[in-house]
Amino acid sequence: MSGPIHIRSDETFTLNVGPQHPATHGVLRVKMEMDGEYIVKAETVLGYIHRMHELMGENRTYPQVLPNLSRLDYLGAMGYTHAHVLAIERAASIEVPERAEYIRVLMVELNRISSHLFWFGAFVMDLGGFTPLMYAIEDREHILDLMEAVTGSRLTYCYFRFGGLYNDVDDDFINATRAVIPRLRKSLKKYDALVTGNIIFRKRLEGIGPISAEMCRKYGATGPVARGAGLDFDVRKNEPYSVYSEFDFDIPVYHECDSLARYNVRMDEMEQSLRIIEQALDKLPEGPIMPKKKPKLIKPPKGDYYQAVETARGSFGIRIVSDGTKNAYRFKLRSPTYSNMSLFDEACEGMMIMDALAMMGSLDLVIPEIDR
Amino acid sequence: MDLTIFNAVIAVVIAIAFAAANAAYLVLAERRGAGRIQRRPGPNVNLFGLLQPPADGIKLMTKQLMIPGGADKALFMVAPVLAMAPAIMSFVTIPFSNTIVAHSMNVGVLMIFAFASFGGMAILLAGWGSRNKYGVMAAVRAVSQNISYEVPMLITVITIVMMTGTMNLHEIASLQSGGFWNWNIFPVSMSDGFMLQPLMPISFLIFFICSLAETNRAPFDLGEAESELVAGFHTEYGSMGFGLFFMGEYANIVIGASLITILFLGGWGCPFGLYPGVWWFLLKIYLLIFSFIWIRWTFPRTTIYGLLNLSWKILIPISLFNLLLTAGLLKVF
Amino acid sequence: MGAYFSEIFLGLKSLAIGLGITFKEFFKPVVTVPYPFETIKMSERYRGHIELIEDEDGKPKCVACGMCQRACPSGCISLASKSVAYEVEVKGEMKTKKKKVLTKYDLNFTTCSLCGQCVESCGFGAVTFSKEYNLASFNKEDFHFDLLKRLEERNS
Amino acid sequence: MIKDTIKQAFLDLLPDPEPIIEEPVVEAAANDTAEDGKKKKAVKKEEPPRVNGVLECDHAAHGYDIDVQLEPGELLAAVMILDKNDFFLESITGVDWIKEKQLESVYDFSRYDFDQCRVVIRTRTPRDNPNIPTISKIYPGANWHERETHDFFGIKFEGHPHLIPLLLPEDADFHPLLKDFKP
Repeated sequence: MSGPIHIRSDETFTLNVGPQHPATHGVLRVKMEMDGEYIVKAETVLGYIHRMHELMGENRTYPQVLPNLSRLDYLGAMGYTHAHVLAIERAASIEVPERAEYIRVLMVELNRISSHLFWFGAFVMDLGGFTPLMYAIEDREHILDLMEAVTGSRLTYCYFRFGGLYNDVDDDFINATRAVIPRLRKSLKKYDALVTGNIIFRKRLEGIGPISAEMCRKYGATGPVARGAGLDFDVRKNEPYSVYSEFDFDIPVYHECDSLARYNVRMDEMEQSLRIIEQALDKLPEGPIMPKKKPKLIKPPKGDYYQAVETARGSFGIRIVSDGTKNAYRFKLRSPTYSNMSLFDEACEGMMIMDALAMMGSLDLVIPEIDR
Repeated sequence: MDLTIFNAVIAVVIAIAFAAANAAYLVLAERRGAGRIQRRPGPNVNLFGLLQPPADGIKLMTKQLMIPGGADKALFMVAPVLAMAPAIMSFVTIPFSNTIVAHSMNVGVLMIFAFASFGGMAILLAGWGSRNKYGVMAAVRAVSQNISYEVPMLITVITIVMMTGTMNLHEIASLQSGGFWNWNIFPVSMSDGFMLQPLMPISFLIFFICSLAETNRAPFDLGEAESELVAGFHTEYGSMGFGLFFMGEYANIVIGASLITILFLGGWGCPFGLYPGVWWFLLKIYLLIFSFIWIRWTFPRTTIYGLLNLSWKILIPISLFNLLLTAGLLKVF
Repeated sequence: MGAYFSEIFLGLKSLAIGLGITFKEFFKPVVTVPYPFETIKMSERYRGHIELIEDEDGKPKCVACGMCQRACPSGCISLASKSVAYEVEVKGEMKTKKKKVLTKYDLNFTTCSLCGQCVESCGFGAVTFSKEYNLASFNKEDFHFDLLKRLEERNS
Repeated sequence: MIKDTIKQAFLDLLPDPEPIIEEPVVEAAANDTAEDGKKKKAVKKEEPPRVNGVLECDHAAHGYDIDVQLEPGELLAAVMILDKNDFFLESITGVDWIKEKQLESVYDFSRYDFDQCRVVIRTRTPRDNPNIPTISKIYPGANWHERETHDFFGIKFEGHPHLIPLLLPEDADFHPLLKDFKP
């Protein structure tokens, strides 16, 4: 480690992006083989925040695993817990009261907006604009306040229970949510003018980071990444669960396959989530939030159960192999960003580092969710 | 005014003091401004945060200076000085008012640009000397950026020099005295005879963009691009090495704002010809600095090729056209 | 050529719009709370660490059944109890009965995931969430809460 | 319906005629478990290990439509059928059946389509020498999933280009999801 650096013109060098790097939003490491500013080859190294949730799922009883699901994705925790409760309800055939279903959808969509808002801010920060992050966080704060008032927690909600919910919502919450919706709509317009229309922003994303539909299929990418590649795929529509089939909403699909398309998908999704929330508030039925008869100890019958939900990041799946006891025999978490991230190595080849990092931002990575 | 040793020392000391004070309190202004834009107060503890800069300064000065293993020690040490010193030297020739000027030189504009090109040099040495891949990449970026933005900047200055017929900053500013209609930014310039140059606002815009780029300010802060290159050329710098880079950056901002004021906005002249003096000059440069801050906290960063495209495909052709037009108009009038 | 100039023009326009937005925000009031000088009230359902609830006599309501201990996913609750004989009047005559009295209720907050399963599993309403959130220390031992002691301190 | 096409393709692929005869019985059992698990469990004592074959499952009860169990040797052919029919790879995982001394590798496939069809392919391999051919040549996305499964279960994917630990530390020689794993 002494003496001057010699770089020949045909020589590549290895750039170690991460595990501590501002662009990776967590402990992700990408070993990049660089030719100047261009990436020749990239290899993603995972596992820096691996906590073996799957083994914990096998060691703990089903209700005890509930808090773990929130720790997978700290931004969109609600959706992950939703998958777990749905899987157990499917396996143990637990009926869910209608009111609970509606509140679940309401909460998941609120959480989806808050997750997308944070992603939006972090993404623009990846591109060097710091201010939108603060605006997004401010808007997100209103959603978090709403959710805290109901669930008692701001990030790791642990709000859903097998068969229902932990707490009921009250009129204050409903009124406050109704008040937040126009506010968010106004903010979305502001973001549109401040960021989406901005020439620098567009120049950085248009045509950059192509991820084709075929590539999505080969790598199993889902969520906004797939929808930005022109694939009309959303688990909420394709494989309706909970009460999603009763809502009227659209799935935004963009065919440009570039980073801007993925950005646009998420921005439009927030608008659609607001629509779902409005409908859920209107339709919210009265009734109990927990089923009348619920097994005291949850022991799903022997078998293999799979449940997919659409979280903010894509299709999240839980596979539960039950052997009839109170612990799962096998507890598999299929995390969407894991598949979305796996295509990064191939997609970023030949790109410039700043474009590659912009593309990485557009994948919406939450590292604890990749590593599980 | 003769430049005696004594005068020179006094001038340099005042310049250093001015640059350091400016750097310290511009950081505060920047943080407060950014805070207000982002709906938060910014540093506001103890006298509206006025004690924050001294605290930062003391912290930076008392920290240990770390030299990374394998770094080129000499280059590593000399780079921050090289970033700071030329910026301070440039203050010598800047006229703050009709009387407050350390040394009015006939080639003032040239001198400032000569010193400004040291900035790129400092970044190159810092990035290269710290033996850090991010640093080297940032250094290469910053140099290509500095070179490509000096060209349109100088062409724009040549336009001004052609119109005013002098390279002395003091004279350029004096020629614009009287009122805002005399300023070079406006198409009609009347101080030395009638002259219509319709593209002057565009010149101003080009010069403004170039000075943003030359001072490595966002959206052109590719040299430090914190989301890609960690901290770019000063990744490995801590303590006063970093402090000097910081001061150099803000001193450069002050110089950039001063140049814009002198070349385009009438220097120390009042927009309505009332009470010309240093206060108008300071008002103008701080308004410009505020707009720098405002721009920084509004836009995302450009890419390196977007930056070069902007320079070579847009700014240089337009400024060349502007130069030709000015030359032609000078022949006509 | 037209596209070249229109792009420059539209680009500048978009930049101006952006500047306009941030300029407007500049004059809006700040939305943050200067935290250590000013704090916000926690919502009613805020899930802090757990706290024992006392009955009318100031004794913990807890009957040391251990449901919370079993429900806890992280195993951060440990409690101990002893049997105490007490006399009670049943149909005019004094009888000696035994009951469990809580002697120790420790919460290891370092592993607690604040999920609230303990509160939910409690059939006696003896545990609740505290609203405390200013929890910071250099010392790991500070987070081994002796809830029984905290209850006594609260009462005294 | 894509479901029928796929089912037919799998039935053609699997040479053994036996599973077709077996199918209705096992399917009925699967349906019953879903409807009323507890009663059924009391009746059933010890379920024999499943025979290879194609099962059509109730989506509402299990979350997937077609459940295929096959020999590791038939895996590539089966995956190619799915590849031709525009399936995408959802996940790969393993299950440790320690009593039967077998490791099961489970592949989930689904489609970007409103004609919903989730296909599960299972293949079993002996526990002491777990070898399964890699499908990362067909689905490059399987690369990470297979590495993860190798991390957790120690299943060796033959022909995998880069079978080193992904989520576990580089030098990990343990497989935490095996049922006999002691930390």
